[in-house]
Formats: sequence, structure tokens, C-alpha cells
Amino acid sequence: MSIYVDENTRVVVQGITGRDGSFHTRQMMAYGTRVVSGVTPGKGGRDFEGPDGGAVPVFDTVAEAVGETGADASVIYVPPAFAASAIMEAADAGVSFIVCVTEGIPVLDMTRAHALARDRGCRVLGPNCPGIISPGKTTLGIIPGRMVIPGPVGLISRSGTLTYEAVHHLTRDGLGQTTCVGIGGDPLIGTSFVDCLAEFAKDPDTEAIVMIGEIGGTAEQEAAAWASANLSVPVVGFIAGRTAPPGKRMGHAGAIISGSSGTAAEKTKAFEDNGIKVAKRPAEISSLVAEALGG
Amino acid sequence: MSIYVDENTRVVVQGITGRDGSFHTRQMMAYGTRVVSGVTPGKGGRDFEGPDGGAVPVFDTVAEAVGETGADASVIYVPPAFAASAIMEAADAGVSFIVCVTEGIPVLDMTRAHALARDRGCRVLGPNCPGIISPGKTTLGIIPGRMVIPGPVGLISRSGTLTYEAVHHLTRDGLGQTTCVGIGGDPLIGTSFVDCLAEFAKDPDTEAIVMIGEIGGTAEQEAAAWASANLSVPVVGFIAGRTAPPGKRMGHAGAIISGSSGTAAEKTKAFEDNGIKVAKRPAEISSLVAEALGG
Amino acid sequence: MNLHEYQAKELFRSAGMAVNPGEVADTPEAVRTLAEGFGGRVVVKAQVHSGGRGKAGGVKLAGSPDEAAAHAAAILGMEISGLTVERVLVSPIEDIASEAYVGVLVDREGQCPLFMVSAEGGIDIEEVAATNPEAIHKLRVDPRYGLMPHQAYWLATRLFDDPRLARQAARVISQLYDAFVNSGASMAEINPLISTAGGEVKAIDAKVSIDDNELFRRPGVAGLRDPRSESGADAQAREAGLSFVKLDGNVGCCVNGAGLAMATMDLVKYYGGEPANFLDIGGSSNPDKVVAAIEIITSDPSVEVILFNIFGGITRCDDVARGIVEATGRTGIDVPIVIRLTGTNEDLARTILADAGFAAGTSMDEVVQEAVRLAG
Amino acid sequence: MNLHEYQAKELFRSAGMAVNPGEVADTPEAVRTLAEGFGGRVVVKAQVHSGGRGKAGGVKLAGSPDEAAAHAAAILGMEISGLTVERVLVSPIEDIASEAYVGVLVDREGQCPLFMVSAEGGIDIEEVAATNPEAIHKLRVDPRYGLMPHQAYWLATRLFDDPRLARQAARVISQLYDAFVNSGASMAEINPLISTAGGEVKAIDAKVSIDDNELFRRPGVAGLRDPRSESGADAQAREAGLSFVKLDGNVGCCVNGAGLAMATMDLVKYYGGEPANFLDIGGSSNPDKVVAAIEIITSDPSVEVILFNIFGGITRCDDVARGIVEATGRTGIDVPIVIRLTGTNEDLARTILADAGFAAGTSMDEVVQEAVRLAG
Repeated sequence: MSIYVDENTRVVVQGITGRDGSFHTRQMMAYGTRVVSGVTPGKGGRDFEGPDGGAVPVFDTVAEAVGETGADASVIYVPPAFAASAIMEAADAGVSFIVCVTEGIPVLDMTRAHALARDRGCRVLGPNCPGIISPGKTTLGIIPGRMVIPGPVGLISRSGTLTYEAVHHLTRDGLGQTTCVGIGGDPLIGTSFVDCLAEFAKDPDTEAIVMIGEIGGTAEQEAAAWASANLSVPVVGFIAGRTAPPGKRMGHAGAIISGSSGTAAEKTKAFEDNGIKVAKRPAEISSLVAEALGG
Repeated sequence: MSIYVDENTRVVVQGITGRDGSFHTRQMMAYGTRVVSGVTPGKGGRDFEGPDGGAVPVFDTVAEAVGETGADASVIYVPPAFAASAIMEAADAGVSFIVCVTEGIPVLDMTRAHALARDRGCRVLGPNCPGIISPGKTTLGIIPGRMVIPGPVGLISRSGTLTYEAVHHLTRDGLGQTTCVGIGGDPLIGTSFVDCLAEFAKDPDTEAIVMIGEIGGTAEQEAAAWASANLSVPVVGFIAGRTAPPGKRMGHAGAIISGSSGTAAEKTKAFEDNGIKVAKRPAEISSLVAEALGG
Repeated sequence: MNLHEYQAKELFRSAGMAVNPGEVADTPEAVRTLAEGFGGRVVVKAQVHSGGRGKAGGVKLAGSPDEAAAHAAAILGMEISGLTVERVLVSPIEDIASEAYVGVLVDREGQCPLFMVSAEGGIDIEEVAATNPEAIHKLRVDPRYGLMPHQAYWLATRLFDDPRLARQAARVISQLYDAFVNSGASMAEINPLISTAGGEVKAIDAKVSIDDNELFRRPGVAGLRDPRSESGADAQAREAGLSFVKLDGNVGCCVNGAGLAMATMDLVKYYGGEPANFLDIGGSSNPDKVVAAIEIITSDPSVEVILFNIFGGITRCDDVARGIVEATGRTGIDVPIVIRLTGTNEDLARTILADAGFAAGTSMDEVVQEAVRLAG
Repeated sequence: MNLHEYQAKELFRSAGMAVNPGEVADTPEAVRTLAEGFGGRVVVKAQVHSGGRGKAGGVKLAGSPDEAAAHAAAILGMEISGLTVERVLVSPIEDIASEAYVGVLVDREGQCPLFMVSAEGGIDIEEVAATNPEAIHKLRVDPRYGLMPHQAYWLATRLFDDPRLARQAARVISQLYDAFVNSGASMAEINPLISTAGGEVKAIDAKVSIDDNELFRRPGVAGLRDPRSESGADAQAREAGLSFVKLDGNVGCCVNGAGLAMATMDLVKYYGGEPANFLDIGGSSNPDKVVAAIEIITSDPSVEVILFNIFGGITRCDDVARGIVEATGRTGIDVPIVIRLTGTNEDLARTILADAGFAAGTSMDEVVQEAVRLAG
């Protein structure tokens, strides 16, 4: 099983005719994702050409795309100035799962977008996230399909390429994945570690979980406590940013140690206190998972 | 039984130290209403002197008043510039029933206040309404207590003095009331005819219902349809404004015929089509009720 | 409070909207000069608060400055729906490719702003609603979020197929919403919103009604009131804080409470009379208001009788009685006054009135019948 | 982006807030003149982006214009937390009766603006939070409604018991919220918000951080950036669209992705080295960015080795390889470069690098160990 998305998920791509949107739409379609429609205001009525000549209808608005093609999930590749609006449009159109890849959205815009998504009972993944992939089934976002294989590991991460690094080792070691979720590096994200843990907890195929965190905020600490209280499967953790200085934003808008809170040490301790083994190097994640599954 | 409020309702008065607020608070207390606290920003810590020397504590904020005195209903007598804010404050403080007497609140303010009340699951009566009285139990607002007596009639009205006129006849004819509700003359009101009908429908003591409507909007038409589909007790109606010209606001902000819709004829027809007897004169209301109860 | 077209357009312009140019003038000569400045081909439009302006001959196209001046001479001073035209708006004639309608008002049912748009613009939207309702698209605005960009765009795509026009229209719609909210309007509309042959979208006619309850906190908007656009009685009522609507009958009515005031008018009619007005003195019981009410009612020469119907709740009957005595003492009232008083301080009121030679009934029906009889 | 105190105060003033007067100057003579204008008794405050300004001697009270000039002479040019003081703010000394703290920032957990206020102002709020957390009152603002008047008033009553002061503070709090939202801030604070002996409430010190993601649509705010407040490398990185943070080690790092970049730094440390920087070239694979990255890294004289760690997803390894070859060809790099490349177009990248004489590993651990070894 997979969480949030699967081979039946019907995807509308917002910003499908843009540079990033068109590239990743083709990648997703090549992987098998059911991209049923696209949206670019002003380009409604055209067809987007997928790989192998497949055509995807383009609409002016998400409401039309949902109405005409029954999309239930959206992936957003629009520039930061319009991305929060794109989330609100999707939520308003009745899409129930929204992946927002865009980085650099003003945080006050996101307070409103998240509020509307909550009002509409709609889940947002991200923003500033690589998306979600369920090996062999579907991918929404930008995670390269070739680096994953199906298997028993659920993976949740705040980061993109660091996730690839971890998955790379897992896959090489034959430890396939149920679903890999990049929750995003922004301070305000729609889907938290705890949200994903709760989904993985309901998935009988997920036998171990990897959580890749980083400095900033308290999401890892909350996830550790939740995991300890609610999960029966083993969890392996990693925290990036042990050498990050306080008060400096480390690339991700959310990766910042404020005062003395949100440090890697604090998060590592929260993991360990709650029985989560913490890898010291990315490469070690895979061996800890193998151990946990073996034990 | 009564609807919405009864002798156990704990009332906080917003604007208790103002001219109207202090007068009507004393009137309410004299009638038996449990006024447990008052709010006037900047006057927290004082006591308001009720009739018979009873003292009511005054707070700076509704949150404090609710916290300290367990108020679950509020009556608002603050000027129109601050009244929508007062509703929002009460809704935010967890008050579940709010009576807003104030007339002249900007309608865009009310769009926000009603939205917050809905978000907080809180019922607003009014604004621009005389309030609610349950004869012998409690009164919230400005309806004079001496004109009502307990009995089997539920009364709902968009108007103030016209309600008094109707109740005057009922009382004189020995037809007492379970509850009289003035829902208010503004275009955006928190409690509709239908809301009140649904409450009266649950009250075994209410054996007949009077609906006093006026021109403007479609609330009476909806209420008539609802009554016909859901009510087992007889309903008597009255519509004010048969001689009102279109496009002119007749005092109440909500009493305006827009184009050809919202006319008294339209509403009278909706009443009659749904089996509601319509009085031609206010004085006739009482005799139609007597007939209905007798029949 | 209604704004004139030129005022509404100025409001829209200050929200950044593309509005066709225009200047107001109150003499044919000034109109000629403006027409010259606009290149000669102009439209001259009466600035009055009336929907039937065009049909009444208050809107004319001119091919030259001379023709514009001639039209202005005809329109200025014209009576439209009882209002005298004091000013005209002069605008260059636009090269119209299509006309749409965009309006926003506060919706009772949704308790929120409601947009109504139609690709069929330039005509009476009520007519479109009656004959071709599917041509009108509606959208409710959640006041918690305001008009969201995708909503403005969706509305715009109902009006124009061409994405370049739709994008411009979406901007206009957002600006209309901003102007609506920021001016405290209860209604704002553009009719028509045109596209030009050159691919521009702009507002050609504008209508805005301001929520009277907003005026206290918007002195700039309140200052747009045109005193010449309301009658003396209306202005006096407004200043005195009375709700007043002039009607065509001869029974002058003075009542406390809007619902009771309407019911009183209806009862006058029921008993065969014709009410001369709607007048609500409100909940307060200030004798000055009663005096003002009597002055307003008696300023109408049709009035044959004054009917008081007071049900005292907050309103104290004695205050009303004092007002009646004061007003009748101050100005000689030459029509009969019939009075119904009941409720708060009724007995005291009766004494005050009796001392001044007035009787007062207690039954609304009886007193209304008496008034109708006296009005003949 | 942090604003200077004087800029933040100007922002607050334009929101209508009561802020104590002040003017900036960059010479002792100008400070003397300002002090004279303010009546002699002034405070002279260094304008640098640093919290420790007071302790570092950057804030001085002066009893006379001469003393103010003398303080300015000492403060101007002073180094505080590595930043040179270029300007001072001169303000009259206020007659302070009480000091409070008011701050607003975006709360991760509530996903909304969060106010923090304390009647204990004028001191470091983190200290209050640590020693007396109950003295801090918090309030979340629902972004759908904004800060509601009763919320501002509730916050104000946490600060001042006197209703006249609380009313003024409520106004300041509302204005702070408006300034926060309208400038696209991520944090705005007043510390202290004082009451004077005369019963006035006003802001004495102000701090504002702007969300960098807002700058594109707020040219006015973006124009407040002080180029002298950031290092050349920081400015260069910002202009090239790179995320860069200078650190104290000697292993220069160039990585794609923030998480991987942090993990790379951590691994350097794990193997006994010290990272010289955090540098994320982002998801795009523009060779120019790689060139800029190498220039920034090599401008740090401490750097003994450059470590590339690229996991190609969207980033194409061949683009990075081209950037490396171009940068090394253009400017003579005199430190060794170790490279790890894996993922998209890895083979092509390897060929490009080999042609230019570079080898590239595939294991992050091996390459980091090699870099640490080379850095000595």
C-alpha cells in the first residue's frame, strides 16, 4: 500500500505549460502517474503533449479541470508570486490533495492558503517540497522515479536531495519503499511528520519508517513523541544541520535555529529519548533500517 | 418551554455602562434575567448597580467576563461603529448566544461578524433587533416585559414595535407566549425565521406560531415552505409594507423591494400557498391565532 | 447614498482601474471646450440618480464640439424622474468591440459580497436576468478571504474568451472589489465593461451605492453627497435622524418603528385612505425629532391630516406628546392631528396632550379610521 | 532582510504609530546639530543589525550637544558583531514611566501571526521567556480575520492597567500588525513600548525583519536594504541566487539542496574537518551559478579545499561539471577541488570533468574524507 496517493490518483498539473511544469509532467507521465489535465490561465483549450504522444487537456481554471477530468490531486509548479493563489484555487475547486513544489512563497501568503485548505478539508504537501512517490504506482512532484523501488520502508523528509541520498542507499541495499514523502523545507507546511506517521501507521505494508529532519522548529520532537506513543514499527532518524550556527537560515526558509531552540542536538535527543535510532551519516540510515527490519 | 434562552441563561451585557445598556440592564434584571456580568473596555473592576441594589461586576473584555462569571449569552448595546467588533469579541470568547440590539452597523462589518460567529458555532440574534423574551423566565434585549404573559404561542418578527402591537392583542386576548423573538430588520441577520421555526418545532409547549414579516428579501418565503414541510402546529402570518414603493428603504435596512422581488404580495402569497393564514390588520393576528388554537 | 456616474468613475480610477476619460461640466460652453479637448466626438451624459437616463434623452452622442454643446444645452436643466440635471459628463466616444456587465452587491442569503457578471452588457441587467438568466454568472466572496485571484479570473473568463481581454477584465474585477470594500459600498457596478477594437478593456459606465451606515467613518465618501440630488424633506429627515419616504397620498404618518410604520401605512390603505409618507421617528424619544417630523410632514401640501401611531417601548409616550405640543405651538398647523399612544408613560402623555387640547386613542384601528375619515 | 531601527520606526510612523522622534546622522557634527534641535538631552544609538548593540557601547545618553557629538565620534566607525557602525540615530531622551514589550512574528505551529507581549519591556525578551515565562502573553491572529479590535485591546490590557494607556497601546498594537502585514515582515517588535510620565504611550526601539520572499513585490521595502550591512560574499551570493552562510572552517562546500548541504557540512565535521561555509546552489543547474559559487568560496582566504557534493535530480550533473570547468579555466583556482557527482547525466559529467583533468567520486563519505584530508 501507499499513503496519500496511488495508481488511481487523478492529477491536474497547475502550471503545466511552464518550463518546470512541462518537464516534470512528462517525467511523471513516463513513470505512470495519471495526469488527467493541466491548468495554465489563458491557455485553456489546448492539449499538452505528454511522452509517447499522449495528450493532456489544458484548462484556464482548476475548477474546469476538476469538472471535466475528475482530478482529485494537484501538483503546483507555478512561480512563487502566484503559488499561494494556485493552492487556494485548487482547494476551492475541490481537489483533496495538493502538492506544491514551488519554493520562495511569501510566508504571509501561506498563512491564508493553509487556512483555506483547512476550511476546505484539503491536504497540502509542501510548499517547497519535492513531492511524493509511491514506487511502481505514481509520483507527484519532482522525485526522480529511477531511484526508488517498492518495498517495506516509509520515508518522510524535510529535504529534497538529502532524501535522494538516503533513498539511494536504501534502494542499493534492496530496501524498497512503500511511499517516500518530501514534506518541504518551509516554516509553514501543510503536512507534518506526524501527519505522515499517522498514515504510515495505517499501512500494513510499511514495516519501518525513516524520518529525515533538519534544524528549525519542533516538528521532529513532536513526531518522536507521537511515534513513541502510537507506532508499532521501528523508526530510524537523521537530522541535518549539526554544524549550523544559530540565527542563520540554512537555505530552507524553515531551517533556522532561533535562539537556542530547534537545534540538531535537541532533535537528536528527542529521537533517541523516544527510541528512534539516529544515523550519524546519511549512509548509515540504510544499515539502521536493515537492522531494525532484521530485529 | 422556551427557545434559545430560559431562566438559567447567564447573560453578560456588552456596553453595560452606556445610556441604553444601563437602562435596559436594569429592566432585564427587574424582569428576572440573570445578568451575571457586564463589559465596558476601560471600566473593568467596577460594579454596575442593578435594581434593588444588586451589583453586577464589570470587566474590560468579554473573555474575562465569561471566564469569571460563566456567561453563556451576551446582549450588545454598543454604538454601531463598535457593534460588529463586539459580536466578534463575544463569539471569540465562547459565548454561544448573542443578541445584538444595535441598529446601523455597516453591512460589510456584519459579513465578517457573521462569518466568525459561524466559525465559532455561535448564534447571533439580530443585529437591529429588539431581542428575545420568554415570559416569566427571562428577557434579553429591549422587549418590555409587562406586555407578555406565558402561554402557548411562539412569535417571530422582523420588527420591534409592530411585535409589541401584535403581542399586545395576544396578551389582551389571553393568548400567552412561549417565546417572542425579534430577529431584526437588517439585511444580514444571524437568526432567520426558519431557525426559529425549527426551535419552536422542538418545543412541545408551543401550540401555534406567529410570523411577522415585512418587505425585502426572501426569508418569509423560505420560512413558509419550511413550515409547510416540517411543522405540525398552525402558523399565522402578517406582512408589513403592502403600500411600500419599490427601491425605497423603509426604515429598516433590510426592508426594501429590489426590482420586483421581496414584495408584500409575493410574501403573502407564499404564506397562503403554504397554508399560513395571513392577517390583514395587526389586530387580526390574535383572532386568527385563537381560531387556529380552537380548531 | 448613490454616487453620480462621474464620482463612481473617479472612485474606480483611484483603485487603478482602466476607465474611459471624462470630465463634468454644467454649461454648454464648458461642454464645447471639453469636447474639443477630447477630439470632437463625444458622449454627453446627464448626471442624475436615475436608471432611466438614456430613455429619457439624457445621453447623447455628438460628432462635433458644437453638437456636444447643443446636446448639453438640451440636457442641462432637463427633468429626469423628478430630478433636475445639474451637470453632464463628457467623454470621448469609444470604439466598442464588445460590452459586458460586472456588478457586486451584498447578498442577504450568503451574507457576503456577491458578484454578478454577464457577457451581455450595456443593457439593463434586470432585463437579462428576466429573459436570459443563464447569461448571468454569480460568485460569492467569502469575507474572510476577500476576492481571490482565481475567482476574479474565473469571472473574467465568463466575459471574454480572448485570454488577453480576460486578464485585463480580471484586474478590473479585482479593482472593483477593492473599490467596493474600501468605499463601504453596498453595490457597485460597471455597465458596460467594454473591450475596444484595439484590445483594451475599460469601464464605460459606473454605478455605486454607499451603505449609509459607513458614512460616519468615511468622510471622503460622505463628502460626495450631492445635496441637489435629494429633496428638502429628504435632507431634513436625514439630518434629524428620521427615516422618511415620500408617498403620494394625503394621510401624513408619524410612527415609532419601521415595521409599525409600514403596518400603519398599510392600515390607512386598508381603510380606504392613502398614506402621504413613511416616517419612522426611531426608538429614541427625543421631542425634537417629533418636531422635525411634523415640520417635514406638513411641508407636503397634499397632507390633509397627521396620524400619530406610537407604541411606547423604549420610546416614551410623554416625550412624543411634548414634541407634538411644542411643534403645534411653534408653527401653526392647519391640518387635524389624530393620535394613538400606548405603552411607556402613556398616562402622563395623555395628560400633556389633554392640557394642550388634544385627545389620544389607544386602538390603532380606530385612530387610522378616524384619520382616513378626516383626510376625506 | 533586517531593517535598521530608524527604518523600522519610519515604517511604524507611516502606519500612524506614536514613535519617539529621531534623525539619523553619520558625522559627530551632524549629531551635534540634531541634539541641539532636540533640546540637548538625547540618546545616540548605533544603527547596526545586531542584538548586542547596548552592551557593546553602541547606545549612549548625552546631556548636551557636545556630549552627543563626543558619543557619536566614539560610536561611528565602531565594530559591533563584525559590523562597522556607519550611522547613528539621535532621539530626545524620554521621560519613561514604564516599559513594555510588543512583538509579532509568524508562528510555525499555528501557521499564523503570533503576538507576544510583556509588561516587562526594555530588556531582552528571550531573557524574560527564560526567567519569567508567565510574564509573556501570547495571542494568535487568524489570518482570515486579521487582528480584531478586541484582541488588540486584550493584549494592551496585559501591558497597562490604566485604561487611557491601554487604549493607546491597543492602537499601537493594531498599527504594528498593519505595518507587519503591509511590509511583508516575518517579525516586527517594539521594545520598549513606553508610557511617559505625561500619560503617553510610544514606541522607543523598533526591530523589523522582512520576509525575503516578499521583496519582489515590495520595491519600496526592498529599497531599504543597506548594502553596507552585508559582506561582499553575502551580496554576491544573493545576487547569484545562491544560499550562502559563511562559517569558520577551511573546507569550502558546494552542494545542491539545503538538506544535503547541511548533511555535507555535518559529515565534514564528522570526519574531523571544519566546513568553511554552507552553500546551496539550488535545484537549477545553471553553470553560471556554479561559477559564482566557486568565486564566493575562493574569496575566503581560509579555504584550503573545495568540496562538491551533487546529487542530480533536477540538477543535471553535466551542467555542474561545465560550471566547474569554466570557473577553473577562467580564474586560476589554487586550492584542490574534490567532486562527488551522482544522478542525472552523471556519465556525461564525468567525461567533461575527465577532459579537464578532474576526477569525481560517487560516494559522499569517501569524497568528504578526501576533502578533510586535503584541508589538513
